[in-house]
Amino acid sequence: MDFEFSPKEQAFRDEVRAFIKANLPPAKQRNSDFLTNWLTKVREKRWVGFAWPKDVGGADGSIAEQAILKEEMALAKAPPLGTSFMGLAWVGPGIIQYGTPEQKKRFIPDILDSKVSWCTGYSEPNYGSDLASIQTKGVRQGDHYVVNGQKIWTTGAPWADWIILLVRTDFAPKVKHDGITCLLVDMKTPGVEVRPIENMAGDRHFAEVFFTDVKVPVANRLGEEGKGWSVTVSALANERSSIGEVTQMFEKLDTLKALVKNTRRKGKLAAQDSSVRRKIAEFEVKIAAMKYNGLRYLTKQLKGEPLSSETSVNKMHRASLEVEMDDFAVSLTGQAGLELKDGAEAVGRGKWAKASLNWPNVVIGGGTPNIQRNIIAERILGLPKDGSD
Amino acid sequence: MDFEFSPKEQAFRDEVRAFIKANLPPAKQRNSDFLTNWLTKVREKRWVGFAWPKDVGGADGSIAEQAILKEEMALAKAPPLGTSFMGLAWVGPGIIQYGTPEQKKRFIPDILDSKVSWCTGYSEPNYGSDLASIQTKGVRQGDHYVVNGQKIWTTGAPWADWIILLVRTDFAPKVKHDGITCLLVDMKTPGVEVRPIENMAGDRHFAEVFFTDVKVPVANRLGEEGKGWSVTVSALANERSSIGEVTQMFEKLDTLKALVKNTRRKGKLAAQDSSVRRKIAEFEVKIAAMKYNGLRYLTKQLKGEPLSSETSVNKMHRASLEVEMDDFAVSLTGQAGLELKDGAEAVGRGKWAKASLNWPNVVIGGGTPNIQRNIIAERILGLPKDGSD
Amino acid sequence: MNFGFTEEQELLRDQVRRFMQDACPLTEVRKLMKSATGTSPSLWRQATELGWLGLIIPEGFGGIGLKWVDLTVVLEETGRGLCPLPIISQTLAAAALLRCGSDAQKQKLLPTLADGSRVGTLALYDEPNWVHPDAVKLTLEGSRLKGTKPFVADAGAADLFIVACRTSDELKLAIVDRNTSGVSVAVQPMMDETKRIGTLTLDVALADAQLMPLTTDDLAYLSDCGAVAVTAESVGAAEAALAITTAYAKDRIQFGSPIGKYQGVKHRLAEMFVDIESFKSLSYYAAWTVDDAPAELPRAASLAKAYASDAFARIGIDGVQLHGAIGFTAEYDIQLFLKRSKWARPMFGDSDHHYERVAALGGL
Amino acid sequence: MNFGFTEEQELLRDQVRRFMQDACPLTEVRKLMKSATGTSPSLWRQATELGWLGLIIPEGFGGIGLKWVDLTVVLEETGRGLCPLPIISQTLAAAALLRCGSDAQKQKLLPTLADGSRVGTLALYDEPNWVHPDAVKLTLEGSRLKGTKPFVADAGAADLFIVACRTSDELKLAIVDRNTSGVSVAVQPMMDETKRIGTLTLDVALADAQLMPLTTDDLAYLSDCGAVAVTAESVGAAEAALAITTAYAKDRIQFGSPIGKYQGVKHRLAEMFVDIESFKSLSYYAAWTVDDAPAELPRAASLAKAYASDAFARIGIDGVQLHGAIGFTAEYDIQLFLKRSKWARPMFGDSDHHYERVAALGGL
Repeated sequence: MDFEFSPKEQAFRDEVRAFIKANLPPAKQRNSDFLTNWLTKVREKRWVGFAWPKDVGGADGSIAEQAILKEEMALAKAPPLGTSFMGLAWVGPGIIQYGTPEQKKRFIPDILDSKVSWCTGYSEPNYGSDLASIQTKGVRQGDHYVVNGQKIWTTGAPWADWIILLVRTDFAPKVKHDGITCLLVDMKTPGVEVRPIENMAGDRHFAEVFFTDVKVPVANRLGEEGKGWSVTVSALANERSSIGEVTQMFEKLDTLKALVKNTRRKGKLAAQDSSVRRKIAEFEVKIAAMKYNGLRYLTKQLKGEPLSSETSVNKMHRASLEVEMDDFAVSLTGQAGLELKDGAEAVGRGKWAKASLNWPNVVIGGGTPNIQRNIIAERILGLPKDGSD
Repeated sequence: MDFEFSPKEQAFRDEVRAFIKANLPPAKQRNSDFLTNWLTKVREKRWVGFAWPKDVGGADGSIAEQAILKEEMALAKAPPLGTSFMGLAWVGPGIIQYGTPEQKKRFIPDILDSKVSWCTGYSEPNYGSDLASIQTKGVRQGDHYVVNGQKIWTTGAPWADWIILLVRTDFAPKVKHDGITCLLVDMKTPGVEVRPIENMAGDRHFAEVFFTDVKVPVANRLGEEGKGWSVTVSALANERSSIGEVTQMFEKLDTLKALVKNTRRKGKLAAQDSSVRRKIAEFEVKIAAMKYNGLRYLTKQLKGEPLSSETSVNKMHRASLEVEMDDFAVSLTGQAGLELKDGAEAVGRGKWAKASLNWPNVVIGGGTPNIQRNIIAERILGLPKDGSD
Repeated sequence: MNFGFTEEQELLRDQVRRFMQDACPLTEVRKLMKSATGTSPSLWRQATELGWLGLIIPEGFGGIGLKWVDLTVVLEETGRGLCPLPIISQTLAAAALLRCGSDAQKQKLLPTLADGSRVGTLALYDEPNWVHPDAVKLTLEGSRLKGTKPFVADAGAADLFIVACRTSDELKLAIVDRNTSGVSVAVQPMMDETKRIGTLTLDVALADAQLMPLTTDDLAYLSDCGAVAVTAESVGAAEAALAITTAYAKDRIQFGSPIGKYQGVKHRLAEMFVDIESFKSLSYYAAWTVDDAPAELPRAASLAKAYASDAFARIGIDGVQLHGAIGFTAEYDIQLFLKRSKWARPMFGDSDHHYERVAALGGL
Repeated sequence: MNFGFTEEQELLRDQVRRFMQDACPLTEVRKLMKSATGTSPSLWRQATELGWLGLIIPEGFGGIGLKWVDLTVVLEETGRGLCPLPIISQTLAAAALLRCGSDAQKQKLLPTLADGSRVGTLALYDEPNWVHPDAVKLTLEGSRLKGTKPFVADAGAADLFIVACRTSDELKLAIVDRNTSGVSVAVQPMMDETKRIGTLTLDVALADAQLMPLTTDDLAYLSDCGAVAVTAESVGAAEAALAITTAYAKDRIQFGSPIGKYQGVKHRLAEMFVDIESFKSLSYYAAWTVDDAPAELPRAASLAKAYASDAFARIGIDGVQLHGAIGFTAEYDIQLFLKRSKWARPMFGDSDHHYERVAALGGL
């Protein structure tokens, strides 16, 4: 057991640190020029799509180097390495694995260069976490598919240029998961309508997307017709170690510590209240557990062992921490903690109040805690299925 | 809304208090003579089987008076009003409702006089909480039933004189719950064998009871043949307000407060540690909630409204309090809290350690918390059954 | 012994329910959330005519002369529908006058609260999460009250502010009219838009008639009344959150059955029921002590608020979570109850405050 | 970067597992629970021959010279089977000598611990639930050690006691031989019969060779080593409790299906898995810091023990509860794990102690 990295990996870490030192100004001085500049520079380094094969423009970075890059960037609070988040997370890997040479040539560079942003059209009304029951229809007509139907909870749809879409092309497949096809669709295609959904925090990250006789060239089909399921699953299965997330959680913990050190409550400093200290320590222990869980799973990957559902463990920790840390911050300061941005007594300019309403996907999205519990109980502990997943 | 009792009820309370004052010496002076004497006196008062009809030897006490009697006796830490616990709780009411005149004459007085102790043979191996699936066989032969089979978790069996037994007399009933018959069996009957079960605290309250060709006179059948189910259900449904229990919980809380006031931990008095104070206060709030829940349900009864499954609410509180209060006491004092009776540093002569292993039925028996949750979810909230009850 | 409601009280409950269904459904509440004052004159008039504003004000002062138990019935039902009318503030203003006011002050002001012509509110503490005499900071120098009073409930609608302040050696309640020069009100943007708070900026000279003595017992009494009122609203709101979530769990089909069939969902709903039943009982007891056993009020109020604060907050969060993504949208009502639960949690003492008080009153 | 075990360590694990299955199954453990010393000479001999007793003792002193990470492998597996052998005490006695002993003391005693001819134990605190220098009360007057030392681990089997005591101005470790006049041991009846503690009554004169200096850093270090060792055993024991309960949930049919089909059961089991995975990772990290990053040991040990103490205790209770009545019987094994969890909870600091320490070390 050791936490040392190989000389090669250490050298890479030094390279990343040097780059950050040279190119990352303090947060205050980061204007839009800086960002464009930054994106170009990290692109030149091939740190965007770092894990992707060289031939498509990646760097074929090792798992250890990926972890190092993530960790250093997170530690430096660096801006993202690319702005096409879904493109980098889901679409790129999918195209690399299943795409035609033309599709790779056409789509990958724009993702790496942050020129085109993507969203993912999986969920549908009434079929939240049940992807296999997709109803949106795709009918082949000559060299096009004509798409009709509706998607929902499509994150990023309000500003996305393209969408990776699952449609049903066969309503009577022999195998349950067959008959679904994966299409790459230009959001500007006639018949695509986006209706943003406002969440309880007043934001509009996600949307309903309606498709009415939308014509999609067959050339934009990803993978074989009827095999869209496997395309998606392998994309979703594209699990990475949670090193980056953990670093962010530790940062959040630090801001929380700063808050309790500067909050007077019940006549004394919150940081001196033993129940407050206990709560913060509980957060720290959980986050530390996520860190060392993550390192154990990373080690498995490094040894070439497949990651089973263990990643659900950290997902469950994150889901509870994401809700509890903000809620705790809000609860510390009574009504002041509930004042929004411009409130006279607002705490942290309302950021905690806002965050306490802005739950990430890990809490509310597909893989909610109850689903993670089932995954662990059934796939790891081997308990019988109850049909709820 | 008022907590006043009627003059008649108030008078009854005064009578009980006066009686206690006159007849209940301090705990130290309570020897076995006292107990015999006490049992006779409360019997004369007709406070044993207080709620039972006058003609069988009860006092036909009103629900309010029952509550008053329970509360005053609990407050005075008085010994039980009778030692035939199961007889008073289940068997008596069952016989009163379903018994023949002969059965009433034969069994009820002995229960009221604490002469005969009873146990209840319901659970069987593999059918813990699933009473309807009883396998113990009762075959009618002339004026007898011949009983073969096994019961388990029979509380009090090691010292009981009689057992109220559920046997299956029809293995192919039209209705699921039919075919079960209720028999009253003398434990001294040939073929009855008791094997005490040791629990994790080292006690032997309950036992397995084996029946091999046990002959039971038809005269000892309670209710009609095949209708034993309704006999039991109405006995089990024989819910009472939890006034007495709550008083006991408050007493336990007091002993816990005394403990933390006399325990030094981490260099200071436990009672000064805010996390300890918080924990004790949480217990107090829960017990108070049980008290006022109980009074609301008692009020419903007084108004003649039927008690639905609300009593599950207090059962759930009690189940968690019974485990958590003892466990908390044990956790306060490290290894000392884990020393048993004669340990040199044992806390409270090991009573907390023992209690933390001696969970009552409400935790471990038929109506475990998960079953209570289902009862509430299905019978009160109307959620669909999942088949687990 | 009767720990239930009288027939009259059940009739009152039906009356409030009908009002909420007909005049103030959640669609109406959502409109008021976006309005300037956060409340509605016409609803206010109806509430007045129904007598709810003067419920605890003696008949001699133009009220109905009922008890806090009756008020609990009203608040439980208005809370159930997230009614934004400032009934709690109106009542606490009245309670302050009844407890601390001179006969003249009562004669002058209580009738205007009972008939709804004034909207009153009570502002006690300058610190956001501290229920303690030292948390009253605003100072009165001679007759001049100068400074700000933050966290004033229903500041948007109120025109009669009863404000706690301190002189060098004692606490006072100042009666401040919104429409006097030197008084300005800034309503603050809040998470729960059905509960407006505001900051009062003051620079006024007060006549003796505008001042009431305030002992620390009075302060504790008024805070306890506030805790009782907030808990009563929370009972109704929590029951509504449970009802909405239960209905969703019955309707929402996933993987072939209603999600309410799975114990992961149904057991959590059962636990919500257990909690609500429990702080409901404690809330009734606390309300009863206000008029019938004042000596028991401090402990009773703390028992109820300690349980309700955290349980309702948990119910708000889990209610949204059990809905999945849909519960998270502004369009769905369940999230309004989450926001209400976050508002209610610290009001007149959070669970830390009340549990510690239970411990202290319990001899620790 | 490799946060896993080496091939050698995996082989060691297999070796311990085989030993536990063949030589020390729970049937054997139950026998030893009832025996006088609570342990068995033949098992002790085997453990010696396998080198586990001298695992962390340098080869120069007759040991194997491995690290705490290797020890963790052994303890995880012995913990899984509730092995009553005093391996932790033996190791802590060795750790005390290595940290505080003179070369002569090491030369004299470490080999006897490595070859199992002596059974050592370390007794630090006189207060049952306080990990702090002030909790060392036993006093040394001149060369005379007179008084009692309570809560001595494995007192039934040990014959070499290393006992913390204090002079007027400093802390010391006294090396006490069981077989000297003036030393008597009273084993106490404990809930967990696989972990005997005893009270040492002392009235002995000590030669300088029997004393070692003990700084507060040494005291903290040895307590942290203890916390690491107890947590390692707890990982194995908790995994066994989960395995037993999971197997039961699969087999136990009620109302027509295995109870493990219902989320009320399966979700609780999943949460147990999440907790065990988590304090396992923290336990590995803590063990690694002992030898490779001593500066991180205090925080690492507290992270691990804080999580493990409460999580294992919860697992012990729920493991029994999920079994229903059968789990509650002495005959069933699951209750043995509940008792072990209650033993482990306070050892070398309960969660209150370690969470507070995490807060302090974290800058609060």
